[in-house]
Amino acid sequence: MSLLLGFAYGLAAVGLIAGGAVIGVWWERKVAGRIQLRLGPQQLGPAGVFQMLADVPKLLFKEDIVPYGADRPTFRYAPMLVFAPIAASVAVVPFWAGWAPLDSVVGVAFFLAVPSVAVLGMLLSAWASHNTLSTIGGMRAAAQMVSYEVPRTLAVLSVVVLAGSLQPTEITGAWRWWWVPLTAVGFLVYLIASVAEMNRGPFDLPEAESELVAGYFADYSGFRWAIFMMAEYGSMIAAALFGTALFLGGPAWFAGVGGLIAYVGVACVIITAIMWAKWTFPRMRQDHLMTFCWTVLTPLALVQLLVAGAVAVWL
Amino acid sequence: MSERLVVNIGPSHPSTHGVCRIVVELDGEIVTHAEPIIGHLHRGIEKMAENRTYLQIVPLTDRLDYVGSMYANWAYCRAVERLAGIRVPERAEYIRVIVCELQRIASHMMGIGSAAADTGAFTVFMYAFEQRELVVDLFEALCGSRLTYNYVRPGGVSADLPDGWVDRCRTFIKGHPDAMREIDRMLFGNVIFRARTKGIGVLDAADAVAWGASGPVARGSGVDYDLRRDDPYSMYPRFDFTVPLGERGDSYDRARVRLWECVESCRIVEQALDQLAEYEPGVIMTEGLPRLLAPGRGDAYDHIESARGCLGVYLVSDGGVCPYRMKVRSPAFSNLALLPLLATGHTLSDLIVVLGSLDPVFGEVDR
Amino acid sequence: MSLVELREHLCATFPDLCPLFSIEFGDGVLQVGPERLHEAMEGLKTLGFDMLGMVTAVDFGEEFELVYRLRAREMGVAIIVRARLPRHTPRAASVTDLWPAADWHEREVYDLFGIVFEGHPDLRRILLPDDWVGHPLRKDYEDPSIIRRPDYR
Amino acid sequence: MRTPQSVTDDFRDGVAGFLERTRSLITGVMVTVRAVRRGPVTVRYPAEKLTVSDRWRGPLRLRGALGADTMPVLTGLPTTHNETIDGLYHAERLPGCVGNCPANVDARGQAYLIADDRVAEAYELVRERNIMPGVLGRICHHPCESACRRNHYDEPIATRPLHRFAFEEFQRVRPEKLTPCERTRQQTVAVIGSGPSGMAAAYDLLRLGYGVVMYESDEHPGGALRTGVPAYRLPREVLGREIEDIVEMGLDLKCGVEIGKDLPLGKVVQDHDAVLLAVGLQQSRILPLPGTDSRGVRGALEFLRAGNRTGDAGVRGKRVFVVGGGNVAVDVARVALRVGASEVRLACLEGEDEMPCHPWEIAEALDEGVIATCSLGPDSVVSRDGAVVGMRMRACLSVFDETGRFAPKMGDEFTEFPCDVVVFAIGQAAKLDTLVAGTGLLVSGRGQLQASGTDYTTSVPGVFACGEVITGPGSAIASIATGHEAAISIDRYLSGLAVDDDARVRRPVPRYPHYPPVALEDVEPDRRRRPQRLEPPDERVADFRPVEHGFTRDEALLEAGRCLQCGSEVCVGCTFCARTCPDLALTVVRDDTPGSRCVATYEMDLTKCCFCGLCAEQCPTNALVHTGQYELSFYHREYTTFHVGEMLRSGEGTRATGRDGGPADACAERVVGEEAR
Repeated sequence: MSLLLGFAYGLAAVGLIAGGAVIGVWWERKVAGRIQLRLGPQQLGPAGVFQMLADVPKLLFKEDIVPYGADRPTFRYAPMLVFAPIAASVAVVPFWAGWAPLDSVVGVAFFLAVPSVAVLGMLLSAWASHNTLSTIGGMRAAAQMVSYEVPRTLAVLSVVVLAGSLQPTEITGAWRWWWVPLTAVGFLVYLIASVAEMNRGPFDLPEAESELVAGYFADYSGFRWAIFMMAEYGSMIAAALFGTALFLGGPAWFAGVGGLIAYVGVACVIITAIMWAKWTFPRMRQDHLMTFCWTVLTPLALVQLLVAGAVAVWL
Repeated sequence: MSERLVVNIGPSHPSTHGVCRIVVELDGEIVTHAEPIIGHLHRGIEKMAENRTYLQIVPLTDRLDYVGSMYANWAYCRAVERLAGIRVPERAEYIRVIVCELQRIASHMMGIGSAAADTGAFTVFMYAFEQRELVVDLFEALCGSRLTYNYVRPGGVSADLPDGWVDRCRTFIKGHPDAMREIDRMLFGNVIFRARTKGIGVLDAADAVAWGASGPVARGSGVDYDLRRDDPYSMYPRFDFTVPLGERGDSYDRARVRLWECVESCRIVEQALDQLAEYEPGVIMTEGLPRLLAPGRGDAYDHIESARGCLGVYLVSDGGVCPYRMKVRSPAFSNLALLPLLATGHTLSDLIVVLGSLDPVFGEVDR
Repeated sequence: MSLVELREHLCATFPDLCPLFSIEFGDGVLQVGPERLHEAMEGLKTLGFDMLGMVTAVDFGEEFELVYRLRAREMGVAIIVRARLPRHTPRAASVTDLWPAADWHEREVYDLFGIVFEGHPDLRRILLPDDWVGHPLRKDYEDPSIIRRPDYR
Repeated sequence: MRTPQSVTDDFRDGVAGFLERTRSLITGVMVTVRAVRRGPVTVRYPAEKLTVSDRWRGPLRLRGALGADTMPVLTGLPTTHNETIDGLYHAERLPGCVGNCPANVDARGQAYLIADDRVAEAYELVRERNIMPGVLGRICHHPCESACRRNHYDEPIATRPLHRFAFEEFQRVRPEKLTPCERTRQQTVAVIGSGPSGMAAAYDLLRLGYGVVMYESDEHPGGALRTGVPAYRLPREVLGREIEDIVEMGLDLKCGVEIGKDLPLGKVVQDHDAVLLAVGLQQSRILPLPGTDSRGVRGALEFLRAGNRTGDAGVRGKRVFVVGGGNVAVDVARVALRVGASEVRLACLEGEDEMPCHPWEIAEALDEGVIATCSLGPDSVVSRDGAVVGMRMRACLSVFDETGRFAPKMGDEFTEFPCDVVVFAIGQAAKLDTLVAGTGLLVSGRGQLQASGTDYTTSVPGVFACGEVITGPGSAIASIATGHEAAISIDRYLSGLAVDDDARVRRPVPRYPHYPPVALEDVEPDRRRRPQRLEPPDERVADFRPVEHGFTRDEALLEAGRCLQCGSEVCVGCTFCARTCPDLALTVVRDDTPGSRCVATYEMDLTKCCFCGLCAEQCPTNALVHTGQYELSFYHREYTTFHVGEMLRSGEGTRATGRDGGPADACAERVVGEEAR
């Protein structure tokens, strides 16, 4: 029974991420378009909403190219390894007050640890592509994702300390409004580190279009390429939802459907902000990125943790 | 000693500004050697010119620097005029100055925009392109073409300014400096962009001169040299303008020199439009030019300050209707030769930034 | 500085280059033999010609003519240096040691004309692929893909 | 916004720097927010479309092609002709030959009709304006040819010899008698003088339906054409034939009636509703120099009249000295040779390259043995015993002053030329005193008739004047032009309209560029103008035989086929676009078979086209134009080559998808169309 339920949850998560990616891509194109004095998609449907519906079949039917010299099995299945952990991480998001698809007592640890497996998929796909640019992109991705795990974890820890639990439903249950000013820095660090984790601009070095063409997935086409895109958008959705739940209390505001709508709405605003940053700032350089991580974000997260810890002890 | 990785950037790559192949030797992310392999866009324009009449070469010169076609048109026409002893009406000279300064804006917008896109600031690229579009719209109204203008001709220009063009042009040059300020704040003031470009690819003034660099590349290094002022041609002695200079010769200075040159170009266009009003419309071509020019035997070299630097054309005539030899001294070619010097020791990401700050156009490099 | 002053300056510094100097089409022209090319260029560099604008060549049948254009920023003058090379031995001394700018320009002349620059550090084809046969800007270069303009007026 | 001295710019150190760095990020967001609030600048595609400038260099099309479209012919009543010309001029479609001709003769239409082997139609077309094509085809100074667009490419069309050819062909096929013009108006007009201007006015008035009576003082009509123009240029039978034609059309010609002597002008004015004075200039001017009263000093007109009428001017075996450098002087010199002068010398003020006569005239004269001495001004006639023995000339340094006015500057060198006869060919004057006696016509102190140079009215209502009596010495075609204008004035006068009001359209006088000489040595021979065959100089001086031979039929058809049909907006397949194309993207072939002339091939290979626009820029007919189409899409690569039918598409809209033009072959289309009929 629980197996069946798990299967249903899995399907729902994939559906959520796929649907979210479709809407996210459309929305990103609209946002980027407006920032750049353009209209974005406009031909299909009102404001071009059906553009992505046309793009999905296009991606499905595109030729699945495996480059000459690539390690075929690895090349083929590496995208799954990127996508699956990110899809899995959605399981612990507390959508409803007191309810998450997988209401684990170590949910926070699950959320922070499981997506990190994706870095293996990126490295594998980069290596399997038999392409120097991809390899460099994969190496960058590994270095970046491993490094940014640290500030991200530290930032989340401040909330964990305050709530005294690793279970996301419990954290949202324990949430109080004054956590927001108290953990503001932590939330910022969490957001920045999450953006770096999901390889989005201005931290999109692994796929740096102007340097590495598309980095680790430069040689992918068709639907395998789309899986990478879905992984990116999935990770953005998961990070926004999870961050909103932990730092802003998400589903704890209102009970019932209203709570869910408000929660998802705020997450969408955060997603938009992430997109906005991508289209506003230039890309950083690898060494600057690392310096930023270790000399700015990590100390900030540590300070946040200390403050949160002090408050927790004082309480 | 770590293993060296040889990476092949290009010939088809988003950031090579055309079709250039750069063979980069990497130590980790550090470039230990970079060699541009050019010639992918070599169309043999110099050879083709030997088989075309003097007028038919003008469309060919459009294809040299396809971001700044007016310059190649003008440099070529100046060489032809010097060879054939043609005096150009002053109105035509003014129009040439105006279109070429507008072209400088259009070309620098491409340069700044692609330098921004190279660092990932794609939005600035679009802002710059909006300005370029405005210039290109002006050119379209003027000569009916948006990229390859074929406008400056031996003896003058092909068409007079259409009705209302001067007003449109004034509107543009009035709004352009504000747009430049916006780009300056958004891109050149940005902390990430400064970190990406400052101290990257430093070219000192002595090297710039020795390597024959010209244009914004040399001026970014503080080489105070601008043909418009130092070897004045056409109507430039009649205008008041300053030549912006950089101090450090890094990628930032090279890119920002372009931005201020655009502001200066606006000033020149404004003065030129004022002075143009005194000339009778319609006198845009030297009278009595034969349909097929056939200058006497001899050779002539003339150059202008294009958006990329000193663009010269050397023509040799044997008295026929086709030139015996045409050589284009392209600034981008000389500037690109600096890439190995500038990029070595920086990271791969910086190589792209350095290449972007040199702003080569491969139609002109490869000819 | 005017060209006449340049001539005086040149004659005062290098009397043996003086008779080779002339003024054509508003340009100073120095016509030297290939054997004295490097020496003359060195002299011009000490005179203040600090920028090498271009190096090119013209195929005049029996001879190639190398054309250099130098510019002295301080003096505000330019000079064209020409050297005629026999077609059967198209060799000249490289000036890359004086102006690094000559590097690519000389490679281009080598590529398109087959003129060998002695002393060039890296004389390879630059615009054409390494396995190209022939030097296209020579007047006797034949290629079936070249479409000649019909000889009409 | 001032440009800084140095563009290098840094953040400050310390906390201030940190704030600046942070602020720079916020600034970036502010800029993007502002951009979003400003709104997009792009177009919403299906609703809003791009507008391209009217100079847009898009894919080209032809407005028309020979064989598929008819060529415009400038025909109509004399009263509407000026409007036609003016309309074309303002539409920038007036061909140079028509615009530069004082009478706006449709040389373009003539060339089209002759090349199409419709020579009689061509003759009738030309006759409408140039009332005597046979005459003008021999003597005209052809301003049409100097404005011919073909000068730009090689050599002008031989329009004048084509007039002559048209006349000769017409004589072969003509009806016995021309149909007289229908008399629709009761009024009658008297024309005094049967020279070209009077004839032109009479011809126009006849066509407008008036009754016209022409008085000529001489026994034979023709005016200066008969008395002044030598027969080696204009055979008398041609002149007679042309005048006879006009008489057949209804002209009442009364020769041998000298108005003022045989019939007073006042009587003529009474008898007719309007009178036109087209009396021309009858007297030669003779400079008041010492010795001009000697025997042997003659006026050019008297000399020519004598020589032309009798073939003997009394100079057989004598040395003739002609003073003057104009066309009349050259005529005098050449007539003098033909009537037996032993030596003919011509002297003029101007230098060799600025002689006022037409260059071809002096060239022929020099071939025949005339000696030309230039830059000499007359000083005095040397006479002994009342007879001329020589002419003393003074060196002339310059003829015109800086402002271009006639102000000869004489030097101090004198030369004396021995001669027996001195002919002054320095100008003519009108002889009006007997004519105007007893009428209200005003004559100025210098003997000139007071008349308007634009309306051709005189001081007496109903009396008009035209021709050289108004304009001074000029060309035949210019006189004809004044005749046409005077006819319009008379028509307006007799119709009760104001002679000059806003409704009257004036002939525009465009200025044409001076075409620089074209290097002809490499031009293909079949592209060049057919040469005129001349009688050998040493034979032709012996008598008054015509110098020129004129064209054969084949030559004439080929020569007419050279015409570019400027401004017709119909492609004639001249191939100059193909020659100008740098990319050899155009292939143009014309079928020149008379009767089915067409552009047989017009192929534009868009895969080669670089849209430089040079072809359309130089298209002489303006047939080749850019379309505003900016989207090009084809289902097959082969469709990127446009054939004639495709080139003739409308050019509307933004797309050129697939094939939306007519059949590929314009010739075929026409043939099919005719069969269907």
